Amino acid sequence: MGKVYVAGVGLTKIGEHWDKGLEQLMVEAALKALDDSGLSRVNSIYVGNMAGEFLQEQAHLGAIIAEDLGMVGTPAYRVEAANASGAAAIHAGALEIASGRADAVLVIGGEKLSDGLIEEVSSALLMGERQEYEGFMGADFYSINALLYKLYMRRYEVKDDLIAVFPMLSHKHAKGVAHAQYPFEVSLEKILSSPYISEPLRRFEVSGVGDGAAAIVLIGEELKSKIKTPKTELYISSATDFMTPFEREDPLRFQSLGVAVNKVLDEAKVDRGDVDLIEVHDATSIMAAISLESSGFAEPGESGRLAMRGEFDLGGRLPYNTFGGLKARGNPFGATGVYQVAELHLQLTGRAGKNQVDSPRVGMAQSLGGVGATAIVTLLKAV
Amino acid sequence: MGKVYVAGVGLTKIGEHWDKGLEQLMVEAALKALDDSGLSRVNSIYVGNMAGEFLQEQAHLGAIIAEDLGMVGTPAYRVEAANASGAAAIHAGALEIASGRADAVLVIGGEKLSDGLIEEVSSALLMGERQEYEGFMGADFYSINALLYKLYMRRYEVKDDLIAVFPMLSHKHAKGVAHAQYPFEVSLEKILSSPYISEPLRRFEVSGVGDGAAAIVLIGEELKSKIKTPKTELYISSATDFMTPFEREDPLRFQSLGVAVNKVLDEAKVDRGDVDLIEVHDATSIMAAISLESSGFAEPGESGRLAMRGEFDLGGRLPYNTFGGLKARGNPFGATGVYQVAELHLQLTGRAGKNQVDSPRVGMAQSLGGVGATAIVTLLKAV
Amino acid sequence: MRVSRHWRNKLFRYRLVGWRCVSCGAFHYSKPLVCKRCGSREFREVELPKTGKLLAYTMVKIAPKDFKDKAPYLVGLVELDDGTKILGQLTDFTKEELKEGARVEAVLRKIREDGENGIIEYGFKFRPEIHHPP
Amino acid sequence: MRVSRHWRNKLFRYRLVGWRCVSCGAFHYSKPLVCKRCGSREFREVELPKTGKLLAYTMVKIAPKDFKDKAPYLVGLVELDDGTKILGQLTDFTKEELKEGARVEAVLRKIREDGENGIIEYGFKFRPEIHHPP
Ligand SMILES: [Zn+2]
Ligand SMILES: [Zn+2]
Repeated sequence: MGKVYVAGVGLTKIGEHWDKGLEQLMVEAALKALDDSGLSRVNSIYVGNMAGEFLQEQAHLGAIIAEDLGMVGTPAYRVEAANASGAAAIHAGALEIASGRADAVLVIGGEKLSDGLIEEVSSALLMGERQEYEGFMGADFYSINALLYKLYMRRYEVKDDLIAVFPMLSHKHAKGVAHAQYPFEVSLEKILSSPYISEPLRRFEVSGVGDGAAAIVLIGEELKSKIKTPKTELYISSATDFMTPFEREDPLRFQSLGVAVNKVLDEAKVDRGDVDLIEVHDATSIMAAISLESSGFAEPGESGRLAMRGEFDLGGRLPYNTFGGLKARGNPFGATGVYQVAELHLQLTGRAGKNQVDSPRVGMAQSLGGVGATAIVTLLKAV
Repeated sequence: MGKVYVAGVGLTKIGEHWDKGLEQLMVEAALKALDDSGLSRVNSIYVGNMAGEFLQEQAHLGAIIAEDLGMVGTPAYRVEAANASGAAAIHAGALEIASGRADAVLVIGGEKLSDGLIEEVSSALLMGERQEYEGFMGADFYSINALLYKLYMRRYEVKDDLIAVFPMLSHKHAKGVAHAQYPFEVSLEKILSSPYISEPLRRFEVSGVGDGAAAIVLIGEELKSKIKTPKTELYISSATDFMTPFEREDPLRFQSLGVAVNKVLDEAKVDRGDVDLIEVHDATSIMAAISLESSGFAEPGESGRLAMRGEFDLGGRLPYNTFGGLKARGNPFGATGVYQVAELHLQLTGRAGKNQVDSPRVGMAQSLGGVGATAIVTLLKAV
Repeated sequence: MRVSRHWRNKLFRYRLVGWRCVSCGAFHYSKPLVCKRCGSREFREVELPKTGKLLAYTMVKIAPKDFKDKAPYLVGLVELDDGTKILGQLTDFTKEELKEGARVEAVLRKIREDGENGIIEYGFKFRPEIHHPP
Repeated sequence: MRVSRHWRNKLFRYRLVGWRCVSCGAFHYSKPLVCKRCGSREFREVELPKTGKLLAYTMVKIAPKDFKDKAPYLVGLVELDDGTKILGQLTDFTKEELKEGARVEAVLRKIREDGENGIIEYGFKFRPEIHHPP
């Protein structure tokens, strides 16, 4: 199995792009990534997108984006795994490099949520759960998170501040980030006094509605020696779990994530302690806490206390969501997994600007579909 | 790059399955394929589906199907390329085998069109074209085909009988096929007297609305020597073209298909003349004619005459759509590409029953997304 | 959307009828081909008990489009008397009755209407248990 | 759906305004970043001619849902006077006028209504060319 490298990244600012369509956002990110890599052609294109068929009634984004990039002819597909669609597209692209069949692949994640009304965005998110079960009940993504939040507080005997600390942290790191949707700090008090979206989950504990696209260029061993651009080495693993958290052995543990993290560490021959920074899927505050604990970076019930102690700060033991994570950088569903990996790449190649973590060697990005039914974990190594 | 083999297939009958959901159809096909292969576990699952987010408002089918198969934990994604989604899922699965990362992969294509009203199915099909161009005009899939049909008749100075011969042929081969939606013959006269769906395209020249799922098990070199089930060797290639046929150099030529066919023949080291049978994407009669001509199996404007002469009959030079193709076996969008490859596999392993072609060694399946904007071509070799 | 989609699961939605794996006991709301938990292929039809207790609840404020006109509404995680855990909407609760551990019973209610096609979908919701005379 | 989706392409839909690649001449109805045909990144805004000839036409009988109430309607492939080929609906045609090669002109008409959200979308359609006095 051939090695896989990231050789270029491109990001658009996340926000409400009234003047740009989904396709234009993806093309913008893709051209930036190509420019960053110095390549003008690739063997294949993989598009990560979750809700385009629902919000834009647009399928076939692979061929569309190939055309809009002026790359008619190039093979192109879309990959979907709910909110982990971007990471799933990276997974598929990485396999093509690993197979030796391609030496350069372009992966683009994009989503345009502002084309939908607020209830349509909620419905789009609900498509990641089972329509015939949660969907029929009207048990949306946030209400499932709220139930987990209650179970968590009860079991570990903690208050909401130890969960709401995660959005605070993401906002702290997003401050001044050019591509972030909310590039400013928000105090813990402000988070805890924001209205409930689904009690005990508050509005400032969930990611907002934003449009955006991110792209990365993956290359193989042969091209690696030929192009000069900064590179990182990529490992990626994935696992699934029961769709409904309450049918899992333990609803407060994302088993999919634990499995995928162990697999990727194994493959990369890296210890958990060697991970220098981490991107966590904080679609909600409670998912951040459960993610850190499920993947062995905190003991069960302890993640909030570690966060309070500064362990996940930019200068802490394990810098967390260094450009703001889903909460503050933004969460355009199918794009998010690509943003995470692109941001790790910027960190590991020393191009993270004022958010630069001190000489990191290993970074991890965790992407979740649904409430953890899919977990895809990427590990980047400095080269 | 490792070799890839098909080691099991499973098909459901295509029709209106009022009593089964999309997920159930896919699980049914998948279990049949696993039973056929003798395997009970795979490394990964790939789901091909086009319209689930639109008609069922259901995304995240990878994790859902993993759970419904009793395979919670197994990595699973969905792959989408409009009507070529099933073939795209095979492509992704084959790459994982080729990379050496997996030794067994399950690919499932499924679609449940009868959950939608007739105008919703038309809209679902339209999602494979550009919503902001064709979609805004109301220029649906069939009307684009109708325009090509007119241009074809004018340029080659042929009448509609030389195009309508293709649905006749598909129906002839579907006769008595257990999994076919329309397992009966239809005369050329009957086709040519059916009402227009979009003049000059008639109702009996387009595939109907059906539900169905098909699955195949792909394995690598290592497992190949361990399991006894009949196997074929798989090659797969893909290309894209401009979305709108009228922006292509020649609207009457699917350049994507020509390119993908040449690539796959090259890779498999097979000449066009060595292909013993072919599955063509006859979503419409005119697409069948253009496909055969674009891929070099007929001269431009000549495919209908070859068909009339019996060259594409089961006993002819190049047996065509040997279980009825999209027209008569049925066309559940995202499932179709998997049906095609499963059928080739049955032929090449001598298990095609009364439709058996005489000792074939090489079979080709052509799957198209949109009106040829995506082409994915699979070639199977007997082993 | 056609009515068949709702109709396929109506036994569960109307009467909490589903299939239990003979081998591991896992409950499936829709007739399975294999058990999601253990892979076994043997099931028996069961009607779940209609009463249980509320493990946790929350209120949906920004609802998905099919429930837009219903928001805000309550959703709960319920443990039925046989131990099966299911999600469901809560109805007829007063503020005082609404607490974790409350006894609940399933009742048939309107869940949503499909405005465009005029389909009305019914299904169970949970209300506070009423102690019926023996 | 929000009105912005339609609004983004309104120059094309209302006035046939788009962008032509300076290098290869390819027309793009929506402002491109790179040319779909040649990869160049330089464009100039152009307003396409409003007249041309009908290359082929057909009638849509079973329409997509947004056009359900409009069916049957005519769709044509038109070659504008500068050689640009575009698709569009045909309107105001009599049976006699409807033939390949017919001269057509673009007019602004209602294309569809988004029933749920009350958005009415306008855009060009092609009708038989009327010879306006010079
Ligand atoms: Zn079981
Ligand atoms: Zn150009």
